[in-house]
Amino acid sequence: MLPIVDNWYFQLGVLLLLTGVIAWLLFTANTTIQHYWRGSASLVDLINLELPQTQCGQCGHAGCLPYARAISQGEAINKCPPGGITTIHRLARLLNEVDQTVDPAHGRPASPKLAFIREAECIGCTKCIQACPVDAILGAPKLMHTVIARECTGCDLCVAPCPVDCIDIIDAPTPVAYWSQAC
Amino acid sequence: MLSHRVRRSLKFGGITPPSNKAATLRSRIMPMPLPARLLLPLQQYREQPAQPCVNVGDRVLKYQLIARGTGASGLNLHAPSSGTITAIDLEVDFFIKGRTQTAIELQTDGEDSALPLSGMEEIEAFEAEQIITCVEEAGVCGMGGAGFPSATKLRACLNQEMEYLLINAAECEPYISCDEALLRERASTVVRGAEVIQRACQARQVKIVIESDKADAIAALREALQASTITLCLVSPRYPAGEERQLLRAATGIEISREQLPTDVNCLVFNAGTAAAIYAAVIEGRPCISRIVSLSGAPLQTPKNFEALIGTPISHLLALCGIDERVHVDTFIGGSMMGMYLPATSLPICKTTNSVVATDNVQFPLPDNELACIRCGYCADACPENLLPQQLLQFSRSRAFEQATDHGLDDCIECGACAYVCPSKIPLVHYYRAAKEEIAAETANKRQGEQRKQRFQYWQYRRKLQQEARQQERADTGKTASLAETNAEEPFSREKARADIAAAVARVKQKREKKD
Amino acid sequence: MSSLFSTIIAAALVNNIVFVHLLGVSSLFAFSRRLDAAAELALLAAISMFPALVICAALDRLILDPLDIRFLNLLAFVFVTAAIATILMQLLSKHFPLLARKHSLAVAMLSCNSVIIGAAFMAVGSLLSFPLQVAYSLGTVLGFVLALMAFAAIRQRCELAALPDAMRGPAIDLICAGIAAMCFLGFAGLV
Amino acid sequence: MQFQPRSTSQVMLMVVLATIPAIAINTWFFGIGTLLNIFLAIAVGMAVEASSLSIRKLPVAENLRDNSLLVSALLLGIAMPPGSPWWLTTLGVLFAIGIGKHAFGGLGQNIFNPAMAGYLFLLLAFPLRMTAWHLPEAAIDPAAGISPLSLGSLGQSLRFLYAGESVVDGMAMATPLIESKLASQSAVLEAIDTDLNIFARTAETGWELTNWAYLFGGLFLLFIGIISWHIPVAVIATVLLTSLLFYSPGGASVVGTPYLHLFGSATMIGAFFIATDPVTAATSKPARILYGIIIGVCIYAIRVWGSYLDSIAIAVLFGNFCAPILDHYVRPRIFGRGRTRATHSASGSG
Repeated sequence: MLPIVDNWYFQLGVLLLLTGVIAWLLFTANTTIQHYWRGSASLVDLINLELPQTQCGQCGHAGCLPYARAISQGEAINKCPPGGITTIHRLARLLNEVDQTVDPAHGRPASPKLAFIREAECIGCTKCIQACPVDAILGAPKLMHTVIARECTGCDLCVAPCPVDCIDIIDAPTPVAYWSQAC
Repeated sequence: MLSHRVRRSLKFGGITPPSNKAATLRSRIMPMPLPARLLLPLQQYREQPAQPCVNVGDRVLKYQLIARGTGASGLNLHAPSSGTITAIDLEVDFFIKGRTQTAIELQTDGEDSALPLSGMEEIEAFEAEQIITCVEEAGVCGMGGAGFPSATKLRACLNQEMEYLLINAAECEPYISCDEALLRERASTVVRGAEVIQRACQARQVKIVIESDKADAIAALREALQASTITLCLVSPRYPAGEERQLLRAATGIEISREQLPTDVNCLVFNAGTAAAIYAAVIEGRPCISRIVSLSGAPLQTPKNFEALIGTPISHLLALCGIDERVHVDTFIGGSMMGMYLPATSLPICKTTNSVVATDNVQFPLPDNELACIRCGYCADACPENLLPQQLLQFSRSRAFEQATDHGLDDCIECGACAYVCPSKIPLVHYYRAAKEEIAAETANKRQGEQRKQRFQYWQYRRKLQQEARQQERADTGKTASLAETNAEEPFSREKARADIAAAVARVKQKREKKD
Repeated sequence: MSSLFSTIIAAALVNNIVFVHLLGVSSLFAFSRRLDAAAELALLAAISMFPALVICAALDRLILDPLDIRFLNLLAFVFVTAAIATILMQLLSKHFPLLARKHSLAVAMLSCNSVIIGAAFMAVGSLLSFPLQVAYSLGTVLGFVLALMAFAAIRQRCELAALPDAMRGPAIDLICAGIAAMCFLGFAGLV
Repeated sequence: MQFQPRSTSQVMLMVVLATIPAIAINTWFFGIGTLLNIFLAIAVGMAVEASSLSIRKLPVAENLRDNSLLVSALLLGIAMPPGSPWWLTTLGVLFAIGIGKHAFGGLGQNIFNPAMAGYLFLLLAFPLRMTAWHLPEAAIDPAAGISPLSLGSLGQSLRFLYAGESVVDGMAMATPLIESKLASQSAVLEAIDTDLNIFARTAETGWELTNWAYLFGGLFLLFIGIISWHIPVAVIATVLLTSLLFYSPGGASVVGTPYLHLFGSATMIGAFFIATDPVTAATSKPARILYGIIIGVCIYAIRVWGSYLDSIAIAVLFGNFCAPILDHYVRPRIFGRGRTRATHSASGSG
């Protein structure tokens, strides 16, 4: 080996260079250090952002925010059937957990649903309006009600309160996917 | 003055596919015999469709307004010829199956009787606002393919100090030659059009950007530009030189990102065809009822450029070129790189249709089976956006959308250069489009989730208010209600509710019976 | 092993703690699922490992050796590493709750994992002078960071590849690790 | 550089074609051994590939036609020492194609260069065999009157192939670089070296010419646009620079001259044919340059200071090991990003 390699300054230079490269690598990986510097409330927010906000309660919590809070305390991430695999995947990415399937104890993931009121049978009792957590049902006492399809989450919380069973849960229409077809 | 430096058209990548324009350019721009039927889609741009202002059975004259644009960037539609309206709400499967559009149908009478036209001869006497109104009335939109309403574009830069106005004549895609033909034969209209736009937007410099291999068009332009302040800017012929942002960089050196518009850096880019249409609209007062369309492809005996009326069925034009149906397989509009296959040739020419290509089995053989990606990186060398298509492909195919977005999938302009050079014959752009579609759906879902969250929070807030109000009320009246009643979150009992309702229904029935 | 530079190379590549000494293979497989997470963990590991190793070496040199109680070194090293990991975890959950939630298991595991204890033993047992022991520790950490991040990137690529179903998951990870280990063996004798 | 759309199988075929002159020169100097190895490797490789494909229920003929196997097997065949027994090559190909390629999902999916993985596997498992270059007498002793390409030499090569070490006529001989290293390390070997001096001259010329042929083959690939310049230039420049940096004419001869490093061993084939394997290399241009530098440094370091003699395989595999992470962190600047407002008069009032 050459004497230059044994030179202290040479070694120091190479070391600095090496440390610089490693630091740069780590830093690009963690450019979002700032993103982590947050109070515990925002951890809940970050989790809540990934939940589908159907407020259906299938996870056993009263809405998505309480479930997010529970996840931040260490609860399993696979209790959200409406979100399905997509939500679990995103949560797993966020929290560095293993990708998993939906816990069947909390229901099965299904295609997006929509509540539909058979308007001829509706008696205008407003019970479903009170039950709807996202205000997606329109109507007034003793007048026919209807579901605002764009706002409905398909959570089926309105089905049980209906005294005349005039609410159906139907499949939400899927948007036309043109490019996603196999070529 | 005559010697021009040829600028490098692309900073990164690009390809030089065979241009396939010579056959079409052999003949001059031809007028077109009137078709018996014109089909005018109301939605020429992505915005809201125009509102028809004629009724079925009305007789309309050429140049007459038949649908008025709505919304901020609406586009007026004029009758391209005289005749009778036979339908105003025809549903047409337009380019993409399942996405229908409404169209007006016009039965031509062959007389072609027109409304009188009045244009402004001296543009110096007019204000920018007047010119823009004129353009808006004429329903001019971008003729290059995107079809953005020109008046909206001009109006957006009214209060801005514009540096550059670029006229895009760099028709880089194979098979498209309408702008080249236009410049070759009517260079002065493009130049006058550019002057009109300059008058409207007050740009300091005007450049006509053209690929250096279009010799005839450049010669014609030089002649037309002799007494003008407008300069000519030659760029090397390379695909996709005509893309707006690439063109902007080649002509001015300014790079903008995918999210930005040229107006953000005080530049304005218009297509040569648009400039000619604006000239016609302002100087001659003629609304946008026709455009130049190049027809090409091996099945055509005499490929040529037509001055085609908007709404002409494509099959009419194909027949005029002597199409050989025995070898004709498919038809697409646009160039061979970014074009779109047509579901049927009965579809009409739109304001954005610059080219129609009939394909055969020789020039457009069925795609080979795609092989595995060997990450050779030829696509990265060809990408004008300097992306890594091989990485994007892997991410798109295995649905790793976060990584795809991270690697700049949104910056992909879908020019198809990567798929062109791919040794494994992978249709990369197809995968990108599929991934983009799914990402868009996911984003929409997330936005919806956000909305739902807000509504839910408001609902919770309202419930809390109600509860508080009720408690307040109770405290005021001093009543001590039973525990079951005060509890607002009383568990819902189906039986009880049913009994209540049954009682109510019985009461109503009784009332009715009493009445009877 | 006379110079700083060659000590670091020796520790990082030739005696790579994961691929040559096969220490901390469990951490490698458990925490390299995703590259971004692995990068964060690598940072955390570097933050906890380097001081732990240096403190262990110092402890050995200043207390254990003079008192001739070297037989207690395992106990002492475990105590030091566990203390450092606990402090790190406390700080994390206070200031970086998301990081803490993501890497709680990893940091806990690192605290008394073979990576850190084994590295401490190797640094102490390498008969180097103290500055060189520090350099050796640095090299070990660099080697671990390199192994973790590169392996995470490889796994990420494997996950996206069109693997045969039988090979997906642990099978291909083991094959990759095996070939990587072969490759590190090739560095033998470099210093 | 013009882009002509070409197919994957053509690309692979071009790579094979570009190695032919070098293989011819190699055969001219060292006899038919390498050629036999190559044919054996390709034949076994075809069988392994076909059976792997059929196990995975993929169309066999269609996938064989992409010629990728040809390149992998060819590289492994070239890397095998001539005169190694048939089972050694077979084992190497089995590892290379079966585990190095098809376990990862076949063409385009593998992380590590299959040929080099197979080679390194053999090198670690059979270190002696893989470093001993058995050459037929004719190649060593041109004075003996039989040319390396004669029938007698062919027969000897075949005997090596069949029986391996049991043939005692062969002479152990490695590349000049390795020789110079061994020579300086061991007095015993030095004695052998002086004994073999006259033959070594021939062999050195052979190696030198082979390397020049690989260089020209690589330049041909560059010229027709099959490979990009980034990796070969980075590898060669790094090897050149490091060997210049550590070269001391007056000092010990351990490290060898820069010329010896570039043309005395497998540097050229490594730089142009092995490191440029696009599947396992880093994929963006800046990442490719870094990748080349990593490989170059490893080549030099292992050659000079490491205990293994042939460093290309290790260096390339280490490069492969680092490639995914390079791909992730080193990306080119996307058009229009990061330089939104160019230094231009137009970026005035907004």
